[in-house]
Amino acid sequence: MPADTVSIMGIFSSEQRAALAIDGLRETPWIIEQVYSPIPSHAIEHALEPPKSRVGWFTLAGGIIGFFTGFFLAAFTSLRWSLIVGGKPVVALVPFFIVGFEFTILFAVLGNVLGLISQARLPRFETPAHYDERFSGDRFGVLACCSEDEQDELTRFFETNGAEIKTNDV
Amino acid sequence: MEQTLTYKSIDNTVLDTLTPPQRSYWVLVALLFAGILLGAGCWTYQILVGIGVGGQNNPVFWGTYLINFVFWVGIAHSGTLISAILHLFRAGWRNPIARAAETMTVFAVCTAGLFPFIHLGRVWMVYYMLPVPNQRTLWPNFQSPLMFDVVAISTYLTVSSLFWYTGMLPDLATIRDRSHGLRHKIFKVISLGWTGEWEIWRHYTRGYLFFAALATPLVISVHSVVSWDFALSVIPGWHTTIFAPYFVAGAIHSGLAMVLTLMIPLRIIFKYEAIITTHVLESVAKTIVFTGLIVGFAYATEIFIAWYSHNPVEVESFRWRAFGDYALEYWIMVTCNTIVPLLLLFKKVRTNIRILFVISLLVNVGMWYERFVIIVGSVAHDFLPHAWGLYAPSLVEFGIMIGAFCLFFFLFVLFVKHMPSVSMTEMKETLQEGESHAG
Amino acid sequence: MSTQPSKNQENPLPLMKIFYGLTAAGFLIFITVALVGNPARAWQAYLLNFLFFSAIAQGAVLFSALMHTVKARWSGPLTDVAESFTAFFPVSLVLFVILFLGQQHIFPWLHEDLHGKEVWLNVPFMFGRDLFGLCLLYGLGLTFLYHRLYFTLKDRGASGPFGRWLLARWDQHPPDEKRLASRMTVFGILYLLAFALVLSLVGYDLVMATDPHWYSTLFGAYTFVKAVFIGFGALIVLSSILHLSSRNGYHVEKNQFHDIGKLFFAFCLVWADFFYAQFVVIWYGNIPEETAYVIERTMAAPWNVLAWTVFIGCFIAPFLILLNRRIKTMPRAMTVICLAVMAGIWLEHYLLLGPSFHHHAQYIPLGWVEAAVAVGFFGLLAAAVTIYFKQFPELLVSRQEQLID
Amino acid sequence: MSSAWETWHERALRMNRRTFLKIASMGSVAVAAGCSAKPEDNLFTMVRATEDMVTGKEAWYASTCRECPAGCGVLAKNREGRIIKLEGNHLHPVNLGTLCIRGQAALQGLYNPDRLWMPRLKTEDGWQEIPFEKAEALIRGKARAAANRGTGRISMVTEVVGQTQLDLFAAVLQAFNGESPIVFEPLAHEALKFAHQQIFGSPALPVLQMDRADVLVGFGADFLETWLSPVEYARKFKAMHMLSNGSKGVFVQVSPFQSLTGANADRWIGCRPGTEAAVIMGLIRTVTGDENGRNVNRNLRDALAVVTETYTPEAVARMSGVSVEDQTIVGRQLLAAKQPLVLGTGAGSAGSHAVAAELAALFLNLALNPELSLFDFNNRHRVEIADRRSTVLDAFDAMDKKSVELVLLNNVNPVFSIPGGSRIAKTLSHKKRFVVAFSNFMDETAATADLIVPVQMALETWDAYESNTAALATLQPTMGKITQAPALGDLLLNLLPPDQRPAADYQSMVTRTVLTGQDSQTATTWLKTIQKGGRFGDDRATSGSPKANLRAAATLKTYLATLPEPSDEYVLMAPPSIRFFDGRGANRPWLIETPDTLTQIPWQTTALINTDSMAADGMKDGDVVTLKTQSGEIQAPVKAYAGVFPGTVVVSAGQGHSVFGRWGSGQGVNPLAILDPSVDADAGAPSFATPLASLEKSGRSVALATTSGHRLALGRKIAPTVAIDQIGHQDSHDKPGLTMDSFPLTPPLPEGYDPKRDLYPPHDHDGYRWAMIVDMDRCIGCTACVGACYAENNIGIVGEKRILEGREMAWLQIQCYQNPADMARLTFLPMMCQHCDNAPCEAVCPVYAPHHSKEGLNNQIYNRCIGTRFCGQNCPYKVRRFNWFDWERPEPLPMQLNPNVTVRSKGVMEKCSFCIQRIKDAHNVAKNENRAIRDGEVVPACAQTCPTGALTFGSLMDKTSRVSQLIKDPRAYQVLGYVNTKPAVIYLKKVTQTV
Repeated sequence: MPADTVSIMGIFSSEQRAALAIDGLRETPWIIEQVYSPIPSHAIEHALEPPKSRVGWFTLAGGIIGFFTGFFLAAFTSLRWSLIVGGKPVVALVPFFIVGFEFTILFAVLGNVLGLISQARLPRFETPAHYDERFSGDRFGVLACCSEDEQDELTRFFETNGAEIKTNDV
Repeated sequence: MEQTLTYKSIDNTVLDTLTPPQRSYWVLVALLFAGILLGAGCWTYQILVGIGVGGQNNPVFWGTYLINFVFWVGIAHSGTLISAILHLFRAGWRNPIARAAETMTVFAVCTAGLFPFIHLGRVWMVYYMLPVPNQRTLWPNFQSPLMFDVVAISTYLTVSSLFWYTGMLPDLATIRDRSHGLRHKIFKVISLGWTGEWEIWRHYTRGYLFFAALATPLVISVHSVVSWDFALSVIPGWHTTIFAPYFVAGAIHSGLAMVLTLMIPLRIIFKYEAIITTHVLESVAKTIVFTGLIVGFAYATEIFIAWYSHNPVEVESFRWRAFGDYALEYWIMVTCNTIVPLLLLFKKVRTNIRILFVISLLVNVGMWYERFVIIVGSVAHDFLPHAWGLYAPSLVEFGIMIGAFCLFFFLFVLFVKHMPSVSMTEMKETLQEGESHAG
Repeated sequence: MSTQPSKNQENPLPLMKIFYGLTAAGFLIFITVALVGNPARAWQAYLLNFLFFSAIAQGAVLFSALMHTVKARWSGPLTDVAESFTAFFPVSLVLFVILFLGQQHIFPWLHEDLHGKEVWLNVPFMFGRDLFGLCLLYGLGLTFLYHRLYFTLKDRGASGPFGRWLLARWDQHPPDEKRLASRMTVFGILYLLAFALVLSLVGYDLVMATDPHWYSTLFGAYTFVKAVFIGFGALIVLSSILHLSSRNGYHVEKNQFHDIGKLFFAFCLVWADFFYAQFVVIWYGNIPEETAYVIERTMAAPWNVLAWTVFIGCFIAPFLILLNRRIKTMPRAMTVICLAVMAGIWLEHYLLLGPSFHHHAQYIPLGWVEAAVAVGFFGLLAAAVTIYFKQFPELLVSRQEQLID
Repeated sequence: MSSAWETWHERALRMNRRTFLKIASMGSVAVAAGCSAKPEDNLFTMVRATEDMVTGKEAWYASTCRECPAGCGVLAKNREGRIIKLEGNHLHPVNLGTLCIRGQAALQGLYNPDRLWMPRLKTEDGWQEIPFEKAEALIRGKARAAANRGTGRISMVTEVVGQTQLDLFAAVLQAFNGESPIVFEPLAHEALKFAHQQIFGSPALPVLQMDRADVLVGFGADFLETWLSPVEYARKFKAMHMLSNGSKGVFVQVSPFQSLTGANADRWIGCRPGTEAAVIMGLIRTVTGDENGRNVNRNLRDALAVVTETYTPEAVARMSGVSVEDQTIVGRQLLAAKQPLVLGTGAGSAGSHAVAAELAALFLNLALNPELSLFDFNNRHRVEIADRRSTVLDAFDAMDKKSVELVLLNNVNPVFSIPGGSRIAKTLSHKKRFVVAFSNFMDETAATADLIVPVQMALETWDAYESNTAALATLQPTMGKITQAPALGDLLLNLLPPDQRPAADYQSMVTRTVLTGQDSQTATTWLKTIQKGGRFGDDRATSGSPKANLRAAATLKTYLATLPEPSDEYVLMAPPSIRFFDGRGANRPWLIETPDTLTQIPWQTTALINTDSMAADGMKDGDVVTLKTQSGEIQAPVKAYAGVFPGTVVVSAGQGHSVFGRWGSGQGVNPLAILDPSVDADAGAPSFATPLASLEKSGRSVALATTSGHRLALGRKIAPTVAIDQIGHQDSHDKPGLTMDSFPLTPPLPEGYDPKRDLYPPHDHDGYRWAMIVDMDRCIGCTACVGACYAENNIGIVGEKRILEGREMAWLQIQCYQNPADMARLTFLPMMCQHCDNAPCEAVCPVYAPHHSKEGLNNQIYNRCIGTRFCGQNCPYKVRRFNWFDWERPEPLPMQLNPNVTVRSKGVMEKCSFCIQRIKDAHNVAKNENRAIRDGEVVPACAQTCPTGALTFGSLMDKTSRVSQLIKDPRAYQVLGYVNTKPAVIYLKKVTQTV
């Protein structure tokens, strides 16, 4: 962002207020840099209309890989010696399906976790300066940035929406 | 009750549970640890002398070790069930108990996971069961139900732990932000620098949903697999198609009961009344009635089909179950699992915490006996009359059983005092929904 | 199938005529075949369709009872449609009684030595208990409906003749709402229980016992899960059509479609699970008493073809398709899928019964007779449902504020 | 029974090749025996490996079993200098290659940890070990002293021994002015001998040609257990009693106690103890009656008429409790018979009653078959040399009178096995008397001796033994020395001054015996004889049967007078048992651990009481009762048993030793101790039955260590029987189907699979598909196979406690099913791993420890097993055995271990392997000769030793093999076939016939 912009954090005590503020901001040219919330709020989601997460693809991929891994592991290992047990065929599809299934779940979940941490970029080692500890408790934060001259305007906007202001000067 | 709750009050109630514990707590911990040592001692003795120090024999090759294994795996089930399935069904009463239930799951799986080892005649050779070839490229036999177990249980442990941990992330952040010194440092690390910014929530909610969606079939599959340890055999009383759903229901049954057994004291000690409302307990109780009816249905079906089959072996096997040497165990099972829970149909009973607690204990007992009746009762009296025999657990087995129970409660007690035993975030969500409905 | 509100008067009711037509046609063919042609085949087709369509009705109604019992908040208008299937209950009961006439053709064990199983497998006792069971189930279902209607009609009014009569009745001596509410819950639960028990019984008696030597403990549960599966399918189909049809105000939210879609998907999995749970056990045990039945139906020609069709149609295909989230919210797509699945289950019924009736068949003896009888039964079901909506047209009026109880 | 003969002949022929392999050579053993070493030395280092002593390869030595007087031929399997297994010698006419369980267990005498290695001298402060030289000197001194002091100051009591040894004893005793040795045998058949003496003038025990009989009626002679020559008669009995072209001989047993022998009868009829003679008299009356067309010698008829007149069926019924119908049935059978044979009582009845019965039985035989064509008077059992009990007792009593100073006891235990043995103990422990016991074990008698000198056991020494007149069997050292003990013969020779010795050493005496009468006297002849194991069937005098002396009828009359009147007092019977014989087996774990077939109870001694009378007296299994007689009392747990006549208590003899090593001492109870010590005056026959003074409940109750959970098949097709006229008829009313009753035979071969039934594809085997046929019609339940299995497969001994816990380890068990219609009708079911083609145990193992071999075997890899025990759990036959602990094997028992079989450690599952080690051997042999394994070349230990040939082993892939033939038998079925495991053990139903 250009050097002459400032980020202003509006801290709201209720989900609805935050949501309204977000709606308001989206009418204005000001950019919503970040929104903090203690809960995955539907109201905020509606307000933000964020794009759909792509975690699901990781999960799906994991699942598919898992199924075949499990199945082929079972088949391959039993073919090493091709021992007949209980008169059953050496590569017994019916029971091997169970192995395949469990691996599906396992790998899908691993894929899911991978997707989650890669998409959400976790773990993070330093918390941003403007982070307020109450965000993990009962406060909602909306961080918007504007050019310096609009600073007061934005602040006023927040205040009218019943926010307390937290600025961190660059 | 919910109206009185606010974000703050939720946080405070939960964080109050993390205050430094008194002496009594440490005494309890010490006692449980002693119990663990007892169990460990018995196991060591068994390894040195031989599995024969237990009561198993020919024909009853499997005894309390497998019974406890199935029992604990069962307990481990409703954790994920409550968390995952009810999450999908968006049942509100899930949130207050989900965390404790998941914790229970993880620790129960750990406890259960010990028993196959304890059960082995040559536990020092257990690595033969890992999917690695021996020096002559011989691998484990993936056709064996026990290998299904290995795969299923380890998957279940992994998944439920991840599910549990992921669910805890926001709360860990909350604690981080409310604490100082060492604890702050620790939670800073384990909360993975969670900041609750929307970018994270966006993926988190999605990922958590998939977690739930995957955990649900997993729960069902895992206990089906456990049931197939028996159903895939040819032994009368084991080889029956209903086992998979029947075991799953039974597992949930026992799991829910255990949830109550854990929740009711927790609720009193940690003053969770506002969060874990009677409504929540009632909902659990109702579900117990439901699962109780399912297992009852299964008992009835087994007997009926055995009679219908007119196969002399089947008929005798079930006649003996109900009226033979283990009749007492059988009727304990029937009473505790299907008759007693019916009491919960009465609101008076449901809402009386004491009675509720007692019933939850009875169901636990009943479910233990169910495993006894199934595992011991079937092989003790199978195809060839000349091979019939009886089984009674030995002191060593009891020692190990005590050790296992202590281990479970040991872990749980440690957890509740050092980690958020109720999910603050999810409580806040519930609160949100409550408001939106009100408004 | 679609139905239309009696609201817009200018519309004659061609639908009813069509349905009656279908019914008449179907049953004419059935009777002719039963009398002059091949009675065995006719009656077996009759049994098949009786089981299938009754299951649909029973399963669909279960939805309402279930949603009410678990206090689900999302089911909304779907429950109204679900309840409409109760209209088929009386019909189904009559159809069952008629079945009595065909006993010679539908109970192969009548002509076998049962080694003592006669105690359980004898026509009077069997018809007795099943009739009793169905009466109980339907009785509970209707009673539950009666209580539901009280609350629905109370705040939505009723213009249909029966609806008016009900309201009038309640106006004369208004019942105690609290008691009514609680009794509704009780009957809802009772219906669920009866559903499990009665459908298991019917499954054992009318399907499993056609091969009197085979048995599987899970078969009863399998039967009622199947019923739920197709019941929900039918529910989706009907509500989608109503939703799509411009001729009424009936409207279902996207997320409601999504949820019922998820339920349907779930039961697709449960059905498959219950199938596998039986199959793997029998496969692993390899005890002839059990295997012979399964082998004949799933591995030996000609039936194996049918088995694969069913398996792909009812599990593989729907599973892969329904993995997708958006598809569940598209009424049109869901209608197609559900119809396909129901067709599959219809075949599955046939697969279970067929081999017991036609030993060592060279080809699958599936033909126009079965189809015709099916059409007849479909006509009946459709007609019954339509009549129901004619009685309570308000149910099809769009309702913005969805009640929660 | 010509076909029977054929089978035995075939057997012999088939085995010949192998036999010669076995006895290929000896010689080196002489060397081995020659060199002496300290016992604790490892054998292998001692034995110089010579051409027949190749490490890893067994050498076989022919010898003779001396566990009982029958004297069966054995082949000792020698590996690295130690014997690991005994098998029957096929050339020996008595046992034709088979052995009983006692023979199998002989090794546990040899390697018994309680065996004495050094002489022991009794001193004030207990026993003191002394070197053999000292012991010898001591005896010589005592003998000289005694001889100088006068005649008859030395006496010797010996077991039944070969003539060579007996002559030596006589010579030595004579040299020291002693009297001729007393031959003491607890089961000396005095009554039978007396009867023969009375009627034929000589106390003979002729060999019976039972196999040629068509109707056999026994009155208690337990010829399958201890009577005369059990293995021989077991074979001959089955030869006459097995199914051959649609018919089989008839065997009826009339006795107070059924015993294993009676359990094998087509009909067992209970009678009041002691009244067997009355029943026989009744039969004589029937047979000699004019009405039937049988031509009975007139004189005989007259002679008997006077005796029999009072024995009307009703009178007999009143006395014996045998109903008139039953009497007529037996009578009819005898009259209809072409070759009838009647056997008297065995041990197990009171002296005079036995005499009466034996006399009567002989007369009945005469009446039925005047020329006694089934009695081989030219071939007589060795045991006939035993002195009668009265003689033995007199000898002991005379010791004080004649102030005998030196008593030599050769391997006898009169203190235990003679009622009132305490009296003998007193005599022996008289301080003036020096008693030397040549014994390898500290037993009740040895304990009373002043000096115990262990001597070489049968398998370690040179000797010759006349099993019967026609068979001079030889003994040779079959192994290197594990003891310094001298041969008894040598020890005695050394007592004599060198000039008076009949030979330099005992071996040369044996050589002389062996060579006498042989045309060539060369060393090769001697070697050949030794290799064959003896001189068999030389031509001997063939005089016809001796003339019957009818005056004996008078004697019979007097004895009949002693028969007991009906009374309701309990009578105690103490029959010898198949496992312990007279009690000498009671220190051998295999014998103790193997359950008694009838009660299925190992380790414990039970008092068998008729089921109904027990219920009437309100007793249940395990209640301990006190049995009192004039001579004392014992306590034993009761067991209900249908095969006992009401009013009889059966406590089988053999256990209850006060001193007999770790396993023998204090285990079980000894009924002999309280029997009436008096013997019959004229016959000198002892009593094995005594009226009880009282039978009281002690109030205590013990758990019976049974290995059988339930004795009824409950309508399950487990041990079905088929009536002889029903063979081949479809036994189940409906056509072959899927149910237990209608399920067809499914051989463990591709053709055993039916795509309509089986979810799995058939699989082929590689060259062989091993299978076993068990002919339940031939199985007599003698458990010889069980003993052989223990010996061959290194099976652990678990002990009474573990048996009670249900941890028995036997791979092969003889299960016993009762017929609900008649509880006394038993079917024996040999149950071992069925080597199923669809084995439920295999698939469930997570590590492939059990799996299917290319030859169809159900392999168990011990070192792969991790002990999940899932396989045992899922085995429908419950034949898998788990090592709950490491089982103890005190030294030197491990010397017996078969080096070809792994010794399993704790935590491992094991089970019958079809003796895979023998299959492997056969593979090697066949490979070297580059051919396929021949049918009958592989013989598992159980099948090898079975006296009746009930077990047949072979490959089903070979369509000409015997198993492939037998599987076509209409009697063939599979236990639990309907479970579709396709067992490779196929059973042939037992054939019943109504008598």
